[in-house]
Amino acid sequence: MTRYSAWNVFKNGITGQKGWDRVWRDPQPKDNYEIVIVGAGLHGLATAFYLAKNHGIRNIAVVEKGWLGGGNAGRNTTIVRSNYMMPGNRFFYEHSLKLWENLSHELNFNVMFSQRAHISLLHSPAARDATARRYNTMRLTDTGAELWDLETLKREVPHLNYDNARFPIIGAAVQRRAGSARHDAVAWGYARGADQYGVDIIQNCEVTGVRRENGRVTAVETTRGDIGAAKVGFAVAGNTSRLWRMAGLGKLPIETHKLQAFVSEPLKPLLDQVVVFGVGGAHFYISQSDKGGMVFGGDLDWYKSYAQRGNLPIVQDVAEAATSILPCLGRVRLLRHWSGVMDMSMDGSPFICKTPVDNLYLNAGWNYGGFKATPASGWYFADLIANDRPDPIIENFDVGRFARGVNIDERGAGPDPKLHG
Amino acid sequence: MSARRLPSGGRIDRSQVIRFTWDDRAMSGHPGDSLASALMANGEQVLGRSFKYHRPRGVMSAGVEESGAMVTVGEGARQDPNVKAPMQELFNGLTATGQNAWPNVRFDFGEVNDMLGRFLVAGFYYKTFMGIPPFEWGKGTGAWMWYEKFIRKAAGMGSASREADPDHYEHGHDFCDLLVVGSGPAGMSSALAAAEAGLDVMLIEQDWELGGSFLSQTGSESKNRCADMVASLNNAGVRIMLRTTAFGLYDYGVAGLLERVTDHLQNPDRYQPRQRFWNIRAKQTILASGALERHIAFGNNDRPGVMNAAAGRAYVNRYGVLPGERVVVATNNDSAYKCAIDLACAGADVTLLDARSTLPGELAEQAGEAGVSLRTNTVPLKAKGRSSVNGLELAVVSGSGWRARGAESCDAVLVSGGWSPVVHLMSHRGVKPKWDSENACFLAPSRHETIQMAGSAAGYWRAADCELSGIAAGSVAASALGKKAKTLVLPPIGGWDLAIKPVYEIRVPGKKLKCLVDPQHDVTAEDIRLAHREGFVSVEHLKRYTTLGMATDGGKMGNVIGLALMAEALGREIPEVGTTTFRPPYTPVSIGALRGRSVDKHFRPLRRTPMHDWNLSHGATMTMAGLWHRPWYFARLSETISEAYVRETETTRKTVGLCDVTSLGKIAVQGPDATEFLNRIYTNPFAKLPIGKARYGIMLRDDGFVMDDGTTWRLSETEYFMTTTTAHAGKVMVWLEELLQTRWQDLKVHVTSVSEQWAGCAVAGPESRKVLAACVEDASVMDNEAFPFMGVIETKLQGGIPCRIARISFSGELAYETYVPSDYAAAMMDLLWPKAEQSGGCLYGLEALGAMRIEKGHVTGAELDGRVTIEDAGLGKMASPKKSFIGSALRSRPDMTREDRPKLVGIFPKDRSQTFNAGAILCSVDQVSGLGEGWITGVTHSPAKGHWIGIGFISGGHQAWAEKTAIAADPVRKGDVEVEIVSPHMYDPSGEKMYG
Amino acid sequence: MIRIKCPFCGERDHSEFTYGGDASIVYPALDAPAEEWHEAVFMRENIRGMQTETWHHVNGCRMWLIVQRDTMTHEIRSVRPAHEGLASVLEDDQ
Amino acid sequence: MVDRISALDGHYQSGRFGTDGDTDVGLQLIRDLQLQQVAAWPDTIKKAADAAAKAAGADEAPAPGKAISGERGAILRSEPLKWWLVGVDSMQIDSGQGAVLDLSHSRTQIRITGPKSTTLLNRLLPLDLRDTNFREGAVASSAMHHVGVTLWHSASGYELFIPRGFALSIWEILFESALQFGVEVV
Repeated sequence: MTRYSAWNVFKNGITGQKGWDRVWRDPQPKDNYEIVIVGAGLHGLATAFYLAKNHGIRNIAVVEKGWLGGGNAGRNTTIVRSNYMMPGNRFFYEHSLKLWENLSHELNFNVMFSQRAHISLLHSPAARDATARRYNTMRLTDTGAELWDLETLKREVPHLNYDNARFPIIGAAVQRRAGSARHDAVAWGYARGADQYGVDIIQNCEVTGVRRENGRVTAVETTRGDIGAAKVGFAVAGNTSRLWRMAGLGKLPIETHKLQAFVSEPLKPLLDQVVVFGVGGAHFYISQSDKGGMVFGGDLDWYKSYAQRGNLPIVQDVAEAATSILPCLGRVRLLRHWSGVMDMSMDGSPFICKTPVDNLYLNAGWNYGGFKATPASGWYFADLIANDRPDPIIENFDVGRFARGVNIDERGAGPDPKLHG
Repeated sequence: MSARRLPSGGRIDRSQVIRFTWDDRAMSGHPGDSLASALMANGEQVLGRSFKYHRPRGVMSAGVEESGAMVTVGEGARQDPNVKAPMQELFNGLTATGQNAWPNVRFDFGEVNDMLGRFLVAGFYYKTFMGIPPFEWGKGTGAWMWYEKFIRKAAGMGSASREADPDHYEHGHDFCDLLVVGSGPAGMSSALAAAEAGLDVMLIEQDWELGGSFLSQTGSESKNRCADMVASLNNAGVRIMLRTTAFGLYDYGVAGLLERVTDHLQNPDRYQPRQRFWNIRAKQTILASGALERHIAFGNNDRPGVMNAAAGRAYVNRYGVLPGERVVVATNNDSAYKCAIDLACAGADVTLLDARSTLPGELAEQAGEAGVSLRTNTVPLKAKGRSSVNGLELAVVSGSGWRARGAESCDAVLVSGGWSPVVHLMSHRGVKPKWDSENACFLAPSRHETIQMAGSAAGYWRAADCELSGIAAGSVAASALGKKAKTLVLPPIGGWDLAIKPVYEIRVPGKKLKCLVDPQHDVTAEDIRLAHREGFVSVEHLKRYTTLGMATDGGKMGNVIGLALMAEALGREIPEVGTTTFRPPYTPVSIGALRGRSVDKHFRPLRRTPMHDWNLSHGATMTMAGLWHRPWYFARLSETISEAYVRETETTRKTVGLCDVTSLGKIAVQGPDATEFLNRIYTNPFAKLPIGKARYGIMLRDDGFVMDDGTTWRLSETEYFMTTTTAHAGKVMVWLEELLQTRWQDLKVHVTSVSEQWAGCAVAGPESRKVLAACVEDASVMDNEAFPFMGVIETKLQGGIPCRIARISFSGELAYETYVPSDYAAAMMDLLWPKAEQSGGCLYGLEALGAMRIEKGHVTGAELDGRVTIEDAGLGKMASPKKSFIGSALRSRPDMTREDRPKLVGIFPKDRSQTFNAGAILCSVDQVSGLGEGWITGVTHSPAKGHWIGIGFISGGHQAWAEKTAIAADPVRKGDVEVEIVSPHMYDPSGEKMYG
Repeated sequence: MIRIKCPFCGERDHSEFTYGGDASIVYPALDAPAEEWHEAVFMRENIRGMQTETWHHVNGCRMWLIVQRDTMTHEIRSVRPAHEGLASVLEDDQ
Repeated sequence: MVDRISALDGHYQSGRFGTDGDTDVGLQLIRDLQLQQVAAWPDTIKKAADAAAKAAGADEAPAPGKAISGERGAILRSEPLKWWLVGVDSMQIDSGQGAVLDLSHSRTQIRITGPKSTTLLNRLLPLDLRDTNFREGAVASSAMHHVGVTLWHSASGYELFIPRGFALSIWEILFESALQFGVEVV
């Protein structure tokens, strides 16, 4: 396998780009694997990678109904941050951020993680105090976090709406180590990394059934034949409930909703940071990609949907929010908007857990937040599958937390999935 | 290219001159010109630079697919980057500049990238820039972020202004029976057919003229035909919108349109919006959106002077601009013949290369008559020249491929590689386009009954067939809506004399060529093959890896070629490779238009209390509370906010204070079952609340956590007046409606929001009774015995103002809340305030209100954050053990009843002179790290205590911390402060003042 | 835009409404055990296809509606008032 | 009795504004709204309807989406079980048959007239106001700029009822939108 490096880029430039290998193989599925991961999205691929790397397991298949990275991997606004405060979430997302920081080196694939700072705008003293609790918690758990006053914010981001905002900006909460990454590259990097360890990534292979015998899963039935497995992990955000039913397992505390994402025409650098705000019932986040497009988004479409198509009310809402904080965006043109389906859970928090079936494991319920969670999700899911027990960090990432009354809801929005956007 | 303006012909008005500037140079054109045609007429060749390689680019098309002439229009705050010059109508005073180049597009240092092109192939950046070269040493993101700065500067196309956009925009809503998109022969005929059958029709055209392909035809026949149809459309009452793009098709026949209202005007009426975003709800939709011509990937096929054949024809016939004197037209289908003929007739020396081995008889004859020289089996191989074309190397058929043979001297190359019907809007609806190999194009079969394709968008190439298909579609739409319409037999799709020969790329052995597939993103044929070698073979991977089709033309120019090349590399057919899904918008839409008027102060409506102006005229400084503005404090003279609220608190506790509390939610609960209803939604009993009494209540959510709190007043046997918090007013109202309409349908209860009907003023402090007694018509109603704590009366203020008063207290003082119908709010304040002033009282705002409630240990939204149980909030005794209520089942889950849960407490600084902040984390002294033991939700200076106090939560509550010191850790602001944990009831815990 | 045929107001944009949730849930009696409430409050079928759901016409007649809608295509099969008494009232009005 | 002060007082200026030429829109604040809400139970709807009709001096109460003008006032069917009596200052009903609520101060009424009044409203309201659909006597509730409003097509023009707290904000945006048509504020 040709290593990715400036040297090899140079060499291939001279020699006509002939020296590059396939980034991943296109293997035929074998009859049996030690572990089958369903879903070659970011989390499934990362799980396979860490199973191989951290736990030395090589006999793994990742099966994917379409093309790898074709779900929410390709439909998100690429924000990476760890500004969570609830027990469990705090350390999980921090671990994720640490993995992000060295991910390009670890994968030998430039995922373009840029720690360009994540700036949450503040509009009232009450909001500042509520946010301070979160950012103080971050500081007390060894994560850099800052509250900026208005002067600092104006210096750092001079062209926000400081003059005519309906909700005047009074400052910002900032995580400098947060930022954005190139979403497709993350999928491809993990796929390449896993493939190099011998993991079979099997695309165009839809799971049509889950075979169970004696309380264990024995195989997944696919459009490319049955694939036997000693252990099976589900990582199919958006379609978790359907797969869960295939495994004969009833209901989950999940609803599938869709979220739109937006990108503008490419522009010369206009915004160096990730800027986020939520006030007056609006919710909005924006950054600029390396290609120059403004990448932004807002709320869910507010109704349950499996359709990967958005509707206009949210387009309108997001445009309102965009120009309300960056008034210069009025003349900037929207190039594309599209939508992805996601598992919205009852408390806005994920599941990485064992299931009622002994050798079946669940990774689901990522709500909005799946992209930033990718490395840690793969890391802890791999650990769970390999060792058949959850790491203490993720002990409340189970479905049973609702019966226990454990609340790790960062928003306090209550058991209504659409409110956890 | 040596384009020139023809002395006559076209649809421009040579009698008038339009002056504009290009890169600070004065130029002129005529009404009817696009910026592109005017620039060509002025002899400009290099109009842009490509995204990555900074290759010189000229006009490549006459429409939305433009990938060369991307310019910046306007300046200062009105700078508009990435404008496609063919789509910009010329107007007096227009200023346009080149972009993505330094110092300018004609001479650009960035062009060095073109020489490094062999290194800068698709996806090279994934393989390097991670660490220190050459072997990517290092850790972390530092190296990447260093490189990234330069990459970002190089990327992007035009620059957006950083100034606020000074223009305004608006929305529009409309409804129709039939929406027709596109006004070519098919669109006009379908609109006409439907309108004549009695439908209410809207016809949408992105151009500034109706006619579509009619506009680039010659001859009076088509001109007259077009004019006749326009006249008929007007007669038939068709609603026509010009300069309007249907950019997206959404669920239920809803179309998003962008109307460019003033973008073509020098001095627009200042009351007109710049653009309008329309939501159109149509019962039927016909997409007569036309087809776009494809190019062919040959060497340097992006040089200025290479353009689409149909564009060449448009420039000659519509704009009176001859693209070149010696023109090579290269085609693989019939359509380019008309172009060749029209150019030859206009005086150009034209050679037509047809990739096919035979010529289309009649067309070839006409071409020959017009003086066009014709060659079969010949294709372009490589354009010569750099900033303009000065020749073309040719290739001829050789077996199944090509070999180089000869060259032509020329100054323009017009290419037709076939046509791509515009199926984008159908694709928005989830219809997968299907490859039609006979016509070498993707077609979108009409799957939705309410959406039809017509004309060339449906694959009809002849104008007459397009008209027929339009009439047929219009008739189908009319029939579907119950109108009488004839049914037509449609001709077969296609319609060329001689079949197209699919040609996507010209390669000859042993010759290295730069063949652009997606010129806007500099995606080359080699990039496609590299993606294939590396395994990015799925079309979606191909798109993302090479960025094919992701530029501002949305792949209109290059997608099909890219797919064809991938199919070839895979040894498969195009249908097996498939195509990506088109996403809206069809063409880019300004964010300003999408937001309409909802910006700046109109981002969200401002909600004002009826005392808003009264408060302001009495010195209020306002603050936000949701959409409301509420008085924050009433500063006197030079008081700071702290001085003001401390004074307001002290005055209120000593004498009396008035506070606007209108923003609290108010709900009328009426009906024979109202009592039972309240008893189910509140945790505490309501069954025995007497008429004329109020009760504080707490509502839980289904999951047992606290939802909201407030007082509910019993006005009669069957009527209650409920108050909610400001923040949750809407949510509670919806919740009550849900319960009544879905779960408890047997209850006869109506809920109606009366938040807007009643204006409220809190009158608090020892003198409050006296003040109110002086304001009511009958002072005796205010007697202590007649009107005890939690009593409610309905009476009149002086002047006959009806009012309802409850003796309730958020401040902990003797206090009342007084409500009057909203239009009397100012009158109420004018009554109360002089009396309060006489008693030495004050007006107070949210800050003082907060101070008093913290002293008292009353909870608000800062405490009730959706994760708090009723016990956490110290209100456990409010939960009746004798009845079931919403949330009573799930509030007893194990983790919610843990002893060590954080509970509501009061907080004093150990050193009473110190302050601390809300948002600080409470930690034990020996461990000021980790997640802490609790947190602080509210802090105030307490005049009653003479020092700062706080309210918050800590594990186990104040009993568990009785003798211990805690640390209020606030590293993001001021660091650590030692604190004592006390009971949350820090002021008058026995409530003597309230009851007094 | 989804267009919802409100039995009182006629066909309107979905932006006038708020989505409620799964209408197939039968909420247990207030004094039912926590397990039943857990099932109703937290667990979902999450149907891909035709599902029965509630919508609230919050910026219209404020009726809670039972809607049968395909969660894949957004196609609506039926709309009726959630409250049976309202349903009969509106039938009489026709 | 003291005078009522409307939500627009202090901000409402009559005169002609906007683009030169025709004046195609008229805007008028209708002061001192009298608005009684009558709510019925499903099994008493006919009786409550009769009581409402009687209070307004009309022959009958209107069906969904409709208004009927009587001698003393107009009745608007606002919700499935609710009517609004506009111009009626009070009414009584037995609590077994329904409930009455005074909402006179809860809404601000603006009248919109002129040849472009429909066009203006459709810049902000997603309602089908074409003649075929929303003739005189029609009533609908919808949202305008995030705010729930009720629109009645009366004999005088369009009557727009806006929640009082939002009235000034909606007025501003309505007025700004109307400038392009030439507007007379009465």
